[in-house]
Amino acid sequence: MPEQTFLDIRHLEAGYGRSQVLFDVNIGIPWRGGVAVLGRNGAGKTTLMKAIVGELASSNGELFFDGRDITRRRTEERVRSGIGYVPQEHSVFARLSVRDNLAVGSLFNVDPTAVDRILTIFPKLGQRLDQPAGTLSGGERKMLAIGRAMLGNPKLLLLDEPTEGVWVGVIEEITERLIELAKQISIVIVEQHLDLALRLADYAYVLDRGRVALQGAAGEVRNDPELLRYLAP
Amino acid sequence: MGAAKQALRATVSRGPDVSMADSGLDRALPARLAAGRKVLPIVEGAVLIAALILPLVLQDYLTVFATRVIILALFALSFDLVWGYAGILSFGQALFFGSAGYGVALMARDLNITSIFLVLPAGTLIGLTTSLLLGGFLLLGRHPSSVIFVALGTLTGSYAADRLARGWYYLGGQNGIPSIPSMSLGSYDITEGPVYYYFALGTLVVVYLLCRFLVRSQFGLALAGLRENEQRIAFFGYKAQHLKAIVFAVGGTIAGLAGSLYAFHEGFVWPNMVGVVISTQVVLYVLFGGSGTLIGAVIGTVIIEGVSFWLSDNYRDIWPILLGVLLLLVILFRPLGLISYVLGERERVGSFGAGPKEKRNAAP
Amino acid sequence: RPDWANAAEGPIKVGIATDLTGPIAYAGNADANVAKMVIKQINAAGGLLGRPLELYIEDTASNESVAVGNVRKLIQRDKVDMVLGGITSSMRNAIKDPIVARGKTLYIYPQLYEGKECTANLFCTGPTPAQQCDEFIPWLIKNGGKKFALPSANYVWPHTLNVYARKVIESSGGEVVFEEYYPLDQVDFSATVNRIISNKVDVVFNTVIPPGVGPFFKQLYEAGFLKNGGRLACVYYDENTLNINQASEIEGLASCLDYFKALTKDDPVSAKIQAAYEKDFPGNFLFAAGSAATGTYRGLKLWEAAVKEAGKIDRDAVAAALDHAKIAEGPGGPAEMVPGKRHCRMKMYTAVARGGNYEIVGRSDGLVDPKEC
Amino acid sequence: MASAFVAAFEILSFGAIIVLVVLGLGIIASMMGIFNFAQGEFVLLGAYVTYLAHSRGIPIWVGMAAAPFIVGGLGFVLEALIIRRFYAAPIVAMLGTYALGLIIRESVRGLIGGFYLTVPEPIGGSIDIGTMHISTWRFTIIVITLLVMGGCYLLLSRTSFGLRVRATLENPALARVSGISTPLIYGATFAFGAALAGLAGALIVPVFSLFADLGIRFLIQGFVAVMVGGVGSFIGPVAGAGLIGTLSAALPWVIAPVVADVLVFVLAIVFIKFRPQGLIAGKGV
Amino acid sequence: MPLLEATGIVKVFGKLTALDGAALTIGENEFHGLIGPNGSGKSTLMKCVAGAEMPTQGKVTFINRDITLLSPTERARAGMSLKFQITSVLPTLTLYDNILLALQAQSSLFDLVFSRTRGVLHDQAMMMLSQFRLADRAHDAAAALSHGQQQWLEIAMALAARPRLLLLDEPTGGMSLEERRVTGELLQPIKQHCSLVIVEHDLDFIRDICDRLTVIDQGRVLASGTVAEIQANKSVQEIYLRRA
Ligand SMILES: Nc1ncnc2c1ncn2[C@@H]1O[C@H](COP(=O)(O)OP(=O)(O)OP(=O)(O)O)[C@@H](O)[C@H]1O
Ligand SMILES: Nc1ncnc2c1ncn2[C@@H]1O[C@H](COP(=O)(O)OP(=O)(O)OP(=O)(O)O)[C@@H](O)[C@H]1O
Ligand SMILES: [Mg+2]
Ligand SMILES: [Mg+2]
Repeated sequence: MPEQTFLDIRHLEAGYGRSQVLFDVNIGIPWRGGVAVLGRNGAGKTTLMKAIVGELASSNGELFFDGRDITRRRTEERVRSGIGYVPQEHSVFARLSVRDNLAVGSLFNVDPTAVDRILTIFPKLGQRLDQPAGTLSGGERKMLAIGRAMLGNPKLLLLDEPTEGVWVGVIEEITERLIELAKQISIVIVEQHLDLALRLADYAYVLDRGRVALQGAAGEVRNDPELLRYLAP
Repeated sequence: MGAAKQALRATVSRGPDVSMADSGLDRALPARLAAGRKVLPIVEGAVLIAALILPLVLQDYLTVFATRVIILALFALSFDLVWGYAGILSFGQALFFGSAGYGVALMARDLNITSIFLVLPAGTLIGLTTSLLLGGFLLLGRHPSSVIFVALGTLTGSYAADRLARGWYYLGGQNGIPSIPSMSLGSYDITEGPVYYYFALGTLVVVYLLCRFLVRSQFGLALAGLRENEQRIAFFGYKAQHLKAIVFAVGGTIAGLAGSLYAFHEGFVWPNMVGVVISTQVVLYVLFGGSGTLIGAVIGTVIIEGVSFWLSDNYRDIWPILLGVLLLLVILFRPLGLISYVLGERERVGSFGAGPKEKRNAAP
Repeated sequence: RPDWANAAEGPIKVGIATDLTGPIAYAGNADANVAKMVIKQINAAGGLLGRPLELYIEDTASNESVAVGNVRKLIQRDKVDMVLGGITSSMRNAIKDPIVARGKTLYIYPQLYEGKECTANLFCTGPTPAQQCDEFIPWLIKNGGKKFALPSANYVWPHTLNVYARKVIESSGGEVVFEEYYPLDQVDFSATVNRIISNKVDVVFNTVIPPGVGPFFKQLYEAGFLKNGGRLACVYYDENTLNINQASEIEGLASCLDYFKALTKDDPVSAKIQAAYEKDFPGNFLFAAGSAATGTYRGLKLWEAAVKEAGKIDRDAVAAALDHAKIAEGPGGPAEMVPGKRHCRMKMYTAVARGGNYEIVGRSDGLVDPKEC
Repeated sequence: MASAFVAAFEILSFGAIIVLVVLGLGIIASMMGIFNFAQGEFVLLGAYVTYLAHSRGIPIWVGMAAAPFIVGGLGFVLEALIIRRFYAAPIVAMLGTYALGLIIRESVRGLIGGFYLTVPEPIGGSIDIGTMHISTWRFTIIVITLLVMGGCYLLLSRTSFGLRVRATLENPALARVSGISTPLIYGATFAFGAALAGLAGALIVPVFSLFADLGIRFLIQGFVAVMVGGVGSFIGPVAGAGLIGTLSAALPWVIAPVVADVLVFVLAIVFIKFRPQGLIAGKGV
Repeated sequence: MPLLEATGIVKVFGKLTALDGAALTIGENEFHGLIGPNGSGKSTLMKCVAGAEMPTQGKVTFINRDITLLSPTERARAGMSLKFQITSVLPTLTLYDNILLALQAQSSLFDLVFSRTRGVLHDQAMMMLSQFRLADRAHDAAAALSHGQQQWLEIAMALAARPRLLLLDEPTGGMSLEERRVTGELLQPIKQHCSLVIVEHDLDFIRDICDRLTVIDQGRVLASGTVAEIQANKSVQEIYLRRA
């Protein structure tokens, strides 16, 4: 586990209704840099993200963010204190226009040029400003979701499969941006493109059936013989 | 509540992509069904036994009252089938109930026909025809119709019919048609009382079993798909609109049967019988008991009617307020209806993937 | 308590079925109050046939299907000897069959209505169109003008009443400019008001009912109908309905009923009844004719007389006596049943609203004939 | 000519009344996805507050001004206690609000004894232009309606409140992870819709007098108006209400009122059938 | 005669021309990949073929039949089956019921009402579920699946309708490498009786399973041919380097 922890997850247990998904998860996220969360379908990656952002109440364990206990904080308070989140599904406001989606992102951002910056990263969005976000193509939607989350100036950014359905060229672009960004803030990424994930991340966790099965520096994990077994269905 | 969800989706949908990007599938669902214990048959059996012995223990006038409740339960069943199973919010179900009532009342008044073998089929047919016409208009067509549109369309239909009945002299206007003679079986008059009670109960049981057979069949699964996401199953090749129209018509038919029984039992018909008041009432019955479970409709009717009867007797001045409070409490704390006290979510939604044993019984 | 000579037979049971809840609850509650008062008086005077009276009140809730259920309670559970009640015509229609035909019980209907109810064992003690129009319309022509408009709510009472009224208007030299029907809950009457004004109508013979009537009168007023000398007439308007509009908006409105509170000034019997009612029930539910309160009083008293004459309580005997029952004292004067007709002769009064109160401006010479059946 | 002018005014004034009543209903339906069956009772409460003020000897306009705040406050409380539980299931919400409406209506009926009670206008009388008389109060209602409409539009389009509301209602989970406090937004929106209904009740009670069924009288009309206009925007329901209101006031000028009454609804349904997205397909505010 | 032929497809959304004369030809038993940058019109083309959108212009023929104006239902009955880009399983129904619903889609009303096909379809349903490694969750509600599991369920449902032509819009989104490989393996056997159009961004995956490729850019077909041809194509390489 990295030494200085910005977000400290201790003994986290969470689930849906009566079915528990996460078991005794301990994770530390550093002040800066990327952390990858890997695991096969249904391993509990999304569940972990939801628990961090507060969408899902944890049944056990503690969350410390920036030195404060946020276990009992409501989602919006966590977000306002500096956590940004790009969900895996339903990550845009489908009926709102692209412009409004971005406006929601910048509700708590005083910088008036922030939106323009996002539009230079994703020029495609600039051509779609008045279109309801629900009619965007799959990739455009992802870009919008990432843009929206970045507009909040988060200190910790949670990305749940940000490149799913995104064109190769754009993935490259996004990766560069994220690597750039990881120099200033902390990023947690769930990603199926191993290369991408491990290029961005300094550290990686592998989940298996809701438990941390493997963890370590990105390079170590990558070369771990067990890794493929945890990722196979 | 699947159908309700669908309703929301339908209200807001502006195109295929948007509607499917709908959020909030994250509601916690019990992951596994509570190991095989079925409570539904037990509840059904208990209700049936209670209904069978009721007239033996009740005073006469209460038997008459109970008959009315049974007929209303039959009516509630028609709504439950349409809403609880197919997700069509027929907010004007009274239209079919009342039209049939008026129809048989006119037969009795003007043509002197009261034979049970003529009036009941006639009433049923009226229910079928009106529901086919209205359903055809509301449900078929290029655009899939949203739940709210159908709700409003049926409500308007029922409202307009109410207005028509009030304004039309031939139908007795506001006063309705009073003093309908009794239904007859040969030379025997079926008057209110135990005989009528058991007759109504028998009808209810038969219709109930037919409905039960229908919703448990593969057709029932198609309905379940329909109420979850009509568009999705259209892409499988289901004629979604036709399925809807069929269920709507079946519901209308049952409502028509109930309406004719009701008219003869009460001895009069009046505009409210086609109107918004009864239409709303039947929605209340079903939601109160638990929609999407046939027995819920019956239980809801019995309890609402029973409680209002009791309240109006004991808290004469404030009983509507008390009834409102009771409804609100149940809706607040049991949004899935009273039946959800004993019935698990999985069993309520139903599953059609019967185990191999049950499967073999079902296959002919 | 008096000591009942025939107590062994138990009390005589009187059933009241009326709208205690719902939109016309004010009328239903007044009727129930009247019944309580009359029954109390009869019991205090020694009951009937030496037996006490016992009152059973059920709610008809302005909902016919609830009503039928509750009336069945009266008949089948409580086994009452007579039912009085129902205010609207549709309510009467709904409950008469369970009472008279299926229930084999005597039924008294107390409200002013459209007439034509000729069912055996069903007795009506409120005014009929003839009673409300015969003297009233000539008065209107004299005190308003010849051109009548008949704006009406679309249900049976206005339709039937208008047929009669039109006959009287035309035979008295008046003229009906238009007769028009509106949905019961219509609240915007701009088109109607415009027709009234532009046709220079003299008398608006109104059968629009609440909730429409308030906005209707207001719109008429604002359009200058009263200012230009027009006359409002409305035969169901009593003291309960006066509050719907501000006094100025219905200044000069004329009504014709069997009783007005204004009568208490010069009729001691009415004054006595009114005082007794107000003493027992000082609340908001007024003892008013248009709400069937007087009909209820009259009905119970006529029935009392009939039971006394019959000497027993079984339906046929009482009905036979009720057929020609009379009372000397009632609200507004004496009353008597017309033999064979099951309707009631009574005195009628014409009154005009001035500053929020009625003033009596006309009285019938004697008892007016209902001309029914 | 003169009568055409009067006709236009009268029709317009009824249209304005319907718009006023539907405003709150439309906001709650469009923004929250809930067809609030208790909306009529909020109108009733607004009227009742005004009546209470009047009967206590307080100037009427004070009552009218207080009504939206009192009803809005009540709306806020009701949202937190009751409505909040219904967002996942709009149909259950219909029933829940129906029950709520029943309770309020019957309680008020008990309080006013089932009577029809008159409440005078703060500005009475009529404006006379030649031989024509135009009700001053109806004119005032038209003006206030226009002002309120403009105000709502600005609030929803020019402030981030509107954006937050729309975002919350579209996808509450995502709104939360965008830092929006959804419970507050829900409460505020509902209270706002209720306050508008309260205002409507206060303004129309002098026209229609106070009675327990005052609000429910407009309910079905309101729902139809919302559908005709198009759910999902602010403008849609307003436009729908304007259309339905003027149509129901205008048709009786040309055909029998009884027919007109039914015709309005039938026309509306046929219209919606062929244009399901409504008059104004919901975009923007 | 190809199985499917879409020619001159134009789709205009307001001011935006999403498809500008695109074309697609699929032969019998052919696995066909559809690639292109984001927003190039791949999903729109799939929807026009499946009937979820009506093309503004153009013609679609399927098994020698003009289906341009047919409803999705009729197309499905003619043998088409679609998996949307955004998963849309029926959330409160069990996995088993989701599959059964797809399997029984073509049964007659009579058979449905009297459940005449339930027994036959049961085994097939269980088989599909176990193929996609979902058998142990057969009686869970579909909403309780993770995103990747829902993708699999969707593919299974699309297959269950026993189509002549299967349209998959990004079926492997959110799957790991290993999972993609398994998906590819599961798709291989259907080649005997079914053609496939698949939209994907992962070229390696496409290369492995597809016979032919069509590249779409800005609503137009940039290139179409065998995998090797496409890889050699200059303009295709160019768009791979271009951003957004
Ligand atoms: N709403 C829910 N109710 C019940 N169980 C759920 C729900 N959502 C997810 N699960 C279960 O929790 C487990 C973890 O799901 P999660 O979505 O976290 O997986 P994941 O690692 O994100 O997978 P993927 O790569 O497919 O997105 C899965 O087994 C899934 O079936
Ligand atoms: N209903 C609609 N209204 C307006 N524009 C739309 C609509 N549907 C799609 N578009 C636009 O049409 C273009 C093509 O969209 P499409 O979904 O076909 O792209 P795609 O090739 O599937 O992209 P991706 O790989 O990102 O999924 C996009 O720019 C999108 O914004
Ligand atoms: Mg996930
Ligand atoms: Mg796409």
